[in-house]
Amino acid sequence: MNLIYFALIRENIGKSSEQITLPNNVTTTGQLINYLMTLGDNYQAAFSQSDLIRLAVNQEYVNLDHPISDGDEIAIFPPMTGG
Amino acid sequence: MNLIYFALIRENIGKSSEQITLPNNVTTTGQLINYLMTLGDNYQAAFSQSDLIRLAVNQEYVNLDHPISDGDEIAIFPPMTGG
Amino acid sequence: MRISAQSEDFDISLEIERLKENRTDLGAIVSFSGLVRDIHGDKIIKKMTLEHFPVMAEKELSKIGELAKKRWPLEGLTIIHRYGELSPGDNIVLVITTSHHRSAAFEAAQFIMDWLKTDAPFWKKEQTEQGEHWVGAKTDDDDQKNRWDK
Amino acid sequence: MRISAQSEDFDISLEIERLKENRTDLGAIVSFSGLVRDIHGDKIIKKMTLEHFPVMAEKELSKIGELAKKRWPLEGLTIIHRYGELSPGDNIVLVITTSHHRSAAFEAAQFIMDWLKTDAPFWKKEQTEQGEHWVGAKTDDDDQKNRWDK
Repeated sequence: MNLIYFALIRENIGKSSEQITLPNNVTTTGQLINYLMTLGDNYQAAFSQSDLIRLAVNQEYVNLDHPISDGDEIAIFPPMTGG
Repeated sequence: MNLIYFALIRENIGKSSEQITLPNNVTTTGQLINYLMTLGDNYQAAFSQSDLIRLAVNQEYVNLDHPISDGDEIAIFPPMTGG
Repeated sequence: MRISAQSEDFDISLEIERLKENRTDLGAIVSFSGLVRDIHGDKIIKKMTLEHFPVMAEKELSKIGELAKKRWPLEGLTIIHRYGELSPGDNIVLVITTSHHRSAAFEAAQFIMDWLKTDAPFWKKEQTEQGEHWVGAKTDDDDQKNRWDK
Repeated sequence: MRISAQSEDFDISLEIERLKENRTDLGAIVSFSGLVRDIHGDKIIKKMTLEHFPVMAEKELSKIGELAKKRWPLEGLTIIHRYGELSPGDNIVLVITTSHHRSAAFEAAQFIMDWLKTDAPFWKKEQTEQGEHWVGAKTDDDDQKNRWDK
């Protein structure tokens, strides 16, 4: 699975993208976030405030209960501040 | 008194301005319109519909009950359609 | 506040640049331009003549601009209204508002256009294939203006 | 509909000309430009970096444009959003709407800006004299967007 990060989340994690293999028991975006938070302090810092997390699966915005599978591209980022 | 006319009212009357001497019994804008309508068919055509008459005395919009005197400049025109 | 009743065309970029100068505090610039349309109702417009009340036209545009500045925190404001003979596609009117924030700039520009339609002393005459006629005032325009009363 | 996420600056007059071409049916053109301000709250801004999600940024801008076109009778629409390093006074975003009538052009441009603020994948980082930080999302912007729900 391809993960990409933007803005403060990218900086906190320390990389802009990575490939991971999804554990069997991770089947939703919310579970993915919880799983990532077990990988280190940088992920915990990035995801400590769940209301500051936005996700897109294959470039469509989704909520934390969205189903995911290994072929998906998952983007994780803070609320948008453009314009 | 200096009278100036614009747009359809100017065309109906057939001139863009004129000097008149105000009769003694004409002391408001409404009375002025009624007086002008006695001067000929062209004035009657110009002022036949009172809801299509707008006035400015010395370049300030006024209603038909506004007092006037001989030194005033009175502009008479239809509702505005700019923009 | 820049106000002009003029026969010449205007240049939107140039007018925006005049308001920006070298300022770095402006967050929002809204421009509205109104143009002569080639169709009005069921009539094809060949030409349009805009008559205006000289001197009073600019005074009224200034008054409308001052009303807008009292209601919204504007940093800059330009209102230009043309008169004379125009063709379809030609510019008639330009309103530019600048502000720190977008809602002030948007609302002030709309307010100015709504007021200008009923209060600025300009009159349109259309030349169509069926002859020429003065454009009638629309009650719609009064409604648009009156919505700002609240 | 012209949509662009780009690092280069844009030229408002050129973009308006692109929408006008040789058309004579447009009655109203509204442009909004958003610029980098030199002050944000109590901080002096030296630079701003705009990060974006490539490809998805233009897809989202298109979606917002389509929503606006469903709601208002627009004749033309341009949305340009810049990314990269910007300075106070620089352009960030441009929205141009054209329509036969002014209220459609005004409302659609406001709608697009309100949606774009919360839905287009761009993020601002400010460089101030006290260091740099990511700009936080404002609940104000959600409110502005949600007023279009009714």
